[in-house]
Amino acid sequence: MTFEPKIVGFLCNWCSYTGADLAGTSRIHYAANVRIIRVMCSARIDPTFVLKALHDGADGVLICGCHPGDCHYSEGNYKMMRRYPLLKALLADYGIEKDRVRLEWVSASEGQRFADIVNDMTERVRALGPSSIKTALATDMAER
Amino acid sequence: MRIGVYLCQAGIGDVDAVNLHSIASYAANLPSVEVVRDLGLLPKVEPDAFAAEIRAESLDRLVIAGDTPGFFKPAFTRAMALAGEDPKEVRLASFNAFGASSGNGTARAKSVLACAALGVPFPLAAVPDTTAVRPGTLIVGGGISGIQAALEIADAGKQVHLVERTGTIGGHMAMFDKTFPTLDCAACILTPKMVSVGQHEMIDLMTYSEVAHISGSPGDYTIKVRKKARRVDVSACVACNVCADVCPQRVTSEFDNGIAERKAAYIPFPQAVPNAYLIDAESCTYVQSDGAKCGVCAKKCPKECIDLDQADEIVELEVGNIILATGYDVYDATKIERYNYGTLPNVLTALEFERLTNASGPTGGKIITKTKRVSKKRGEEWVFDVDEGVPPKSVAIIHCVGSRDANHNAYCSRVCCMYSLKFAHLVTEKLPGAKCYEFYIDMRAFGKGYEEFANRIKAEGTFVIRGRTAKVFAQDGQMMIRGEDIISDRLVDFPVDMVLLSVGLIPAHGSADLATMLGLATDDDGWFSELDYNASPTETERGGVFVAGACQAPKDIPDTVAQAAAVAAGVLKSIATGRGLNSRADLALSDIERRATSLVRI
Amino acid sequence: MAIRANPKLIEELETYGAQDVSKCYHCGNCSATCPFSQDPYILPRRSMRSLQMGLERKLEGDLEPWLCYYCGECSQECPRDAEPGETMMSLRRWLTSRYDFTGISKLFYRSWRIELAAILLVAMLTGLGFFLFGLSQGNIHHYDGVNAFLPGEKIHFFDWGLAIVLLVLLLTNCARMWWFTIGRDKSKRVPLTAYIKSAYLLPMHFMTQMRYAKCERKRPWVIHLILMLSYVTMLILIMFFVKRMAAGPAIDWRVHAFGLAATVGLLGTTIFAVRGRIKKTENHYKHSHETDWMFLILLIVVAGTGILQFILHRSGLDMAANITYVVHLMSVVPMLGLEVPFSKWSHLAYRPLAMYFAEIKAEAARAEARASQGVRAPQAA
Amino acid sequence: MEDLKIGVYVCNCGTNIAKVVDCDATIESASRLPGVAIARPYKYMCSNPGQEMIVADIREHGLNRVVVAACSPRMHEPTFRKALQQAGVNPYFLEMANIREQCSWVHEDGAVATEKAKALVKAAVLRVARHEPLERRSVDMCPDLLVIGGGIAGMTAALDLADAGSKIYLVERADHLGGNLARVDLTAPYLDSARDMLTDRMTRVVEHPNISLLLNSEVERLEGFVGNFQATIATKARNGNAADQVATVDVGSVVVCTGYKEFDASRITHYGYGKLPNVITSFEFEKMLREGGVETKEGKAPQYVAIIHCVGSRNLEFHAYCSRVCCMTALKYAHEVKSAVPGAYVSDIYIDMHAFGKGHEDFYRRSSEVKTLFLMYAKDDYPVIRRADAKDDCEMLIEVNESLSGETIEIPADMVILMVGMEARDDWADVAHLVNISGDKDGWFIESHPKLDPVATTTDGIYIAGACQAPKDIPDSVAQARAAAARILGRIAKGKLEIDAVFAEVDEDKCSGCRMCNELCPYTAIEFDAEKKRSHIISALCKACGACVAACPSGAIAARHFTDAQIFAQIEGVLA
Repeated sequence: MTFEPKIVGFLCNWCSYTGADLAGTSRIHYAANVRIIRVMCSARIDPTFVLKALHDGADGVLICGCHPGDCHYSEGNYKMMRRYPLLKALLADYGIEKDRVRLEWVSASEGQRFADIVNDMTERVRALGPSSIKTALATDMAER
Repeated sequence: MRIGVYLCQAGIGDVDAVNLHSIASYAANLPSVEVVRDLGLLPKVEPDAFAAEIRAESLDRLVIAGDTPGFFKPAFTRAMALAGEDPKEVRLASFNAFGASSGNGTARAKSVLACAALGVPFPLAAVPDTTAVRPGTLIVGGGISGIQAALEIADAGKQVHLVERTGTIGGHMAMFDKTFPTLDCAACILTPKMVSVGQHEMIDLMTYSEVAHISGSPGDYTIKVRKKARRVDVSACVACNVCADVCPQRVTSEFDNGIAERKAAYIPFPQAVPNAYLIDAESCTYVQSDGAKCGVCAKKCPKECIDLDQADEIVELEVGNIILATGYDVYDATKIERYNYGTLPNVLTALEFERLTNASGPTGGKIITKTKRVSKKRGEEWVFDVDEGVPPKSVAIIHCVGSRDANHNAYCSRVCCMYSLKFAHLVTEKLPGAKCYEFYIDMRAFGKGYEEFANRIKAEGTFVIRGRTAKVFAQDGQMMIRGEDIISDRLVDFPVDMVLLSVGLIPAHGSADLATMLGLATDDDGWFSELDYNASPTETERGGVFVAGACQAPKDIPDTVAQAAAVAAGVLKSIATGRGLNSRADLALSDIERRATSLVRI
Repeated sequence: MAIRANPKLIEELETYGAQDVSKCYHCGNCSATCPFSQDPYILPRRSMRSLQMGLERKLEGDLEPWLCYYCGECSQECPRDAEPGETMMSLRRWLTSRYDFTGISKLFYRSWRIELAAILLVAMLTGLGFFLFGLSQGNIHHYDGVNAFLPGEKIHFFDWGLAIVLLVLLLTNCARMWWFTIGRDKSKRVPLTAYIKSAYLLPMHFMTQMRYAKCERKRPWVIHLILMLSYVTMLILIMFFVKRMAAGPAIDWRVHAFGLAATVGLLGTTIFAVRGRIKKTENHYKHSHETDWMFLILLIVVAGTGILQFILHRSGLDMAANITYVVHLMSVVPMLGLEVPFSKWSHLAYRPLAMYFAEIKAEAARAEARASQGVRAPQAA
Repeated sequence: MEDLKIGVYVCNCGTNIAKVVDCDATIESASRLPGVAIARPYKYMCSNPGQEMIVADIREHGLNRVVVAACSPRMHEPTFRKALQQAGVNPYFLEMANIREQCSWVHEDGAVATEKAKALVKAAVLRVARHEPLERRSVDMCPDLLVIGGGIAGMTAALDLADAGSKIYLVERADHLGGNLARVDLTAPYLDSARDMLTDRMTRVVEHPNISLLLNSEVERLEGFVGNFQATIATKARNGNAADQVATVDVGSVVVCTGYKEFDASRITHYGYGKLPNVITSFEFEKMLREGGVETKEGKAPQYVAIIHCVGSRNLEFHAYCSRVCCMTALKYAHEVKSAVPGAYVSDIYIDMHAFGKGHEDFYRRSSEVKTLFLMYAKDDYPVIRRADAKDDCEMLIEVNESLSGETIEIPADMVILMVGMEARDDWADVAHLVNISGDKDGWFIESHPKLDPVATTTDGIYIAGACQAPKDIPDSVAQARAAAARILGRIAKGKLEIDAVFAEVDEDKCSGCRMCNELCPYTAIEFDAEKKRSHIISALCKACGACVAACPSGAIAARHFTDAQIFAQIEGVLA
């Protein structure tokens, strides 16, 4: 049986979540591996959410927000955009493969794009195999 | 005071609406009027000669009266200065500006002239009495202007009846992919508003409905709305698509502007509000066969909410104010033969391209050319086929299609330059390597951030050619375009794979009927006439009737939204005080004369 | 070097018929619609532009107005009703007046009264002259032969005299045209070989008017060709075969067949044009300058009296034929003497010349480009 | 706290969900989750019987939390919240699991989809357990209004609200009303009298009992927040000796209508403005028109008049933007010159003719018909004006690289009118600071959304109208002013200002006073209390984006309804 990764998706309410809904109303099929959590704005996504998800057994984390310039709150997505490299650097220090966390812009009319991103990400994470973070973190905790 | 009245006509508007002879004799009887002269059409007014006349008659106020007397004012002002009189004492009696070009034009023109002779601004004198206003508001048209106006009023806690002709609100904006100049996605900013309208407890949303009859008076209008048989129960439908799945009838989709098909049982687009299907009686087999055939959707509907035998229904509403937000249609490009729209498959209109490039459109936003498909049943046709269609290597965009043209519409449609630039951006962005040409006359990038946007598009590599294309034609199976590149001083004649026609805007079909129902004036092109071009751009001569958005004249989204919100001010003000203005159209000459006389002190 | 604009020129051109040129907002539609528009001669917009700005010297040197046959498609498609076709027509009138060193042409175009007066004066003088000459020299009851009211040889002598005057006038005007369009521009030298190489174009365009056939609608070309051929036929007949034409009573069909055909051609096309101008059937008939009417009326009178005197003569009504003949000459002389060098008919010479010059200039430019390798790279496409 | 009693409802949506997702298995799995008291399927949860079922269950079984697994919350969250409210439960004790748009409609494999649905339901159950009761609150809304600027926009906004009964403080720096429009003779494109238009408005303003007109005045300070501002207004004394008057007024909203100033033409040296006597600006020409003195400095009637467009606009050196009104004004001048000086020749030197509004193109055509000579130049390729020689019949010569002919052309001119563009006022930054809004790189005030909200700003209760937002003509300024009025009217109509229950809060005990969040908030909703050294969120201004919450290094800010605990629970749930 092939490995089915578990991916947590954090989607902003105004563009990306609506775009994911559009994929549904347009009946665009995609991999079932991403489970979506809605936040009001991508700026709300605390790096700890990502760490928490990886800690709790996620094999990947997908973050989606409005395209630059489209933010419902003017520039929340820029804030996410600036946090993202820091987050990636942090994850790299933990030895987490870069493909496991991904930031994408999805608008409310991009149902197909959302589906494509999910499929692509699922494939990439599947190729990486199960995340060893959960066990690593558990060992780490135990040692402390 | 000695006043001279000079009738000067510029020949603008409905010049026969007023009886100049009658106006002249009226003017002669006004107090202090010493001289009345009819100078005719487009008179040559020599300031020096006139200064002599002013001196000879010792006039100290001049009134220029006519359709658009401002054209002659500088000459008279100069004459006054030369004659040593106060140049400020040149008053305009502008018939067109104050609604004397329609209805009882002569009486109105006289009142305008009386005000000018007294030195009182007409709008200050011509204020109708107030009348009690009902709290409800009717909004005709569910595009962005209707939505905006509805939300402004409903958010204030006032009842709104929003009547929309099609099966969903959203209007043209819902069809767009991106909006200029910020390129934000139309759906992202529009759909939340649509959902708000659908869920608002103060908005009575009536889609698939039309205004059938209007009676009553300002503040107290009775509206008959024909709710067309949707044949699907909106409150029960869960938009599951079963009816469309089983429906055997395919027709072209209005929402996709004909570049894709829909079923007879359909939803205009997935995010429609209300999110419910409808049965198009025109193409439904069951309805067309009087119930003899088909009816399969009703049988299969899991919610049993389809009633194919449903009939139209008339609903009566009582409202205090009416907002017209009927928007626009686009110019029929087939009327311009030289572009071969309708003959050459890859000549597309702007709205067709909007759907083509839209991520939720028939091709998922892929810009491709049409493919020929031959079938026994339908013969030869050109369709967008996502699998077989190839992206165009070159795209030409032609501005001013049907606009700024004496042979079609003489006016500028205001939005086409900017949306054409947006198209160029989408083409260069989605098809790197594809060449994109803009053929324009004047690049009208006038709004906030527009000029910067135009600069950006040019920097992105779009060839911007000053000169409107003269012809699109086929030569040896290849589409060709011919135009003059004026700045480079040469003729261009080259092959293109796709041509986009930036079609202009025309008043929405049916708006003339509404104007008739309300006794509302329209301009020569059919756009609703506002009360006062500068001072009152959203009111009309009819009390309690407002205009918002593109139905008054072509307008882009920011301007439409601003105007729609502005309309709400008039409505909310009248509801807040319980009193609204009567129709200025009904004001009698004597009323205005009396008020103007009482205001003379200023 | 900056060129000085002259905002007043546009007013001068109004009298030549260009009423609407200021309306043009330069969308380029007309130039791309025009079947004659082709690099390097882009018309009509460029001429419209020069005219709006009053670039007098540039306009004088332009050949573009002569390359236009007024099919009128530009005017039809013009979004501003700026009448580019009529503007080109007016420019041809204006150029005619500029080529003409006598200044007569300018007088005619700017005042139809002067033109009419001139025509009437010449007609009267001609009539008087011939009548007195006829009365003193011959017998009014006699049409042909030595004792005729107006002896053929004498008339013929007069014909040649007129022809020479005409030729001198035309040639000087043509030379001026050359000077304005080619000679004056010292920066561009046209080699003699180019003149020779393209010389065949002159008779070819003159005889076939083949460029006119490029118009989408062919009828105007056919009409124009018939008119022109009839006219030339008539001219040749009169210049070289007038004796046989006048000799009677036997009909020499080798000559008369041509004569009749030409007369029918002249009358037919003229009547067509008159009807067209009244009913405005064609684009180029929509606007009529006074000189257009003057010319048509003269043509009709010439052709009409010509055929009438022939019929009268053949019917043996010699006296009536003689009087008609005088009337005929009274219209022929002003037509040839005034219309050909100073008015509309001068285009008979200018148009083929312009096409010839245009080709020479283009060829010279091409040669220059080849020499300097300075071919402008296409910007787009 | 009472025991959790969660009701889980799984909607079949006919077969829309049930066809793919095994609803019974989902129910079964949900029923084993902690705190779940009841788990039931229904064919259509959104239908009346579906909602009634929830109400009945709450009443019967004492449910205190509800999870509905159905379609997107964007569709029916309000529906089910209403049902909870009806049953007497706080509406925020609801969570929806989107198992239609984001599950059954996008997956084909039933088993996989069912697993996902179970996880989504679990996430919802875990989340809802951590929900808190939230209440929509309201703050008082003062109906009175402060209008800054007495031009056409300011007067329009003031009149609309005054008519509706609000008290208006109309503050104008100058000693008269009318702003820039008072300098204009006629308006384009219908050549109506600007003076009549202003007289009408000014008379109404002056005579309105609800408008307190403060000329020679400036707003010194603005404090408070939407619905509750205190404005300090200083009025200059009429005579030099007396002290300025300072007053403080309470207002609920502020409309900023400070307009524009004209570009300083002397900055473009090519035009010789200030050096050549007969090179004048559009406003100087406007004055000539008002006074009937269209003549050169030498007192002669100009035979040649040239108009140059885009002076200071549409170029790289000064302003990249288009000033929007100058083209039409220039066309107006073409007509006016011909009227004032019959026989004059007018040249109009432009880049692109922006005749876009109602009646504009027709006006442009008429300008052509009166034989205005239009000459086109390219951006940044300025025409150059020089004195003419003695032999010339004109005062000046303008050299233009004319684009429509490709020639370099010299135009005679006796008078040159420079169409100066619009510029933000010099003190725009002070005004922006005063009312806590921002300006763009050109100094135009930034609206809340360029398309859908052109009148509001990022500071709630502060509105902008007219040319201070961007260059604008009269009808557009009037429309925008009225739009601002409408927004304020709508809020006044309700008496109170409703605040969404979802917003962020600072836990003062945890706040370290680092002020990191202060600058982050796009709505300037976060204030710093210098005394307590703590930040504080004005809930009336918060729009709940959560940017500050994620950024707070002390974890002191909580986003109501999107707390860390709730999202952590959701993460646990989806990964089950």
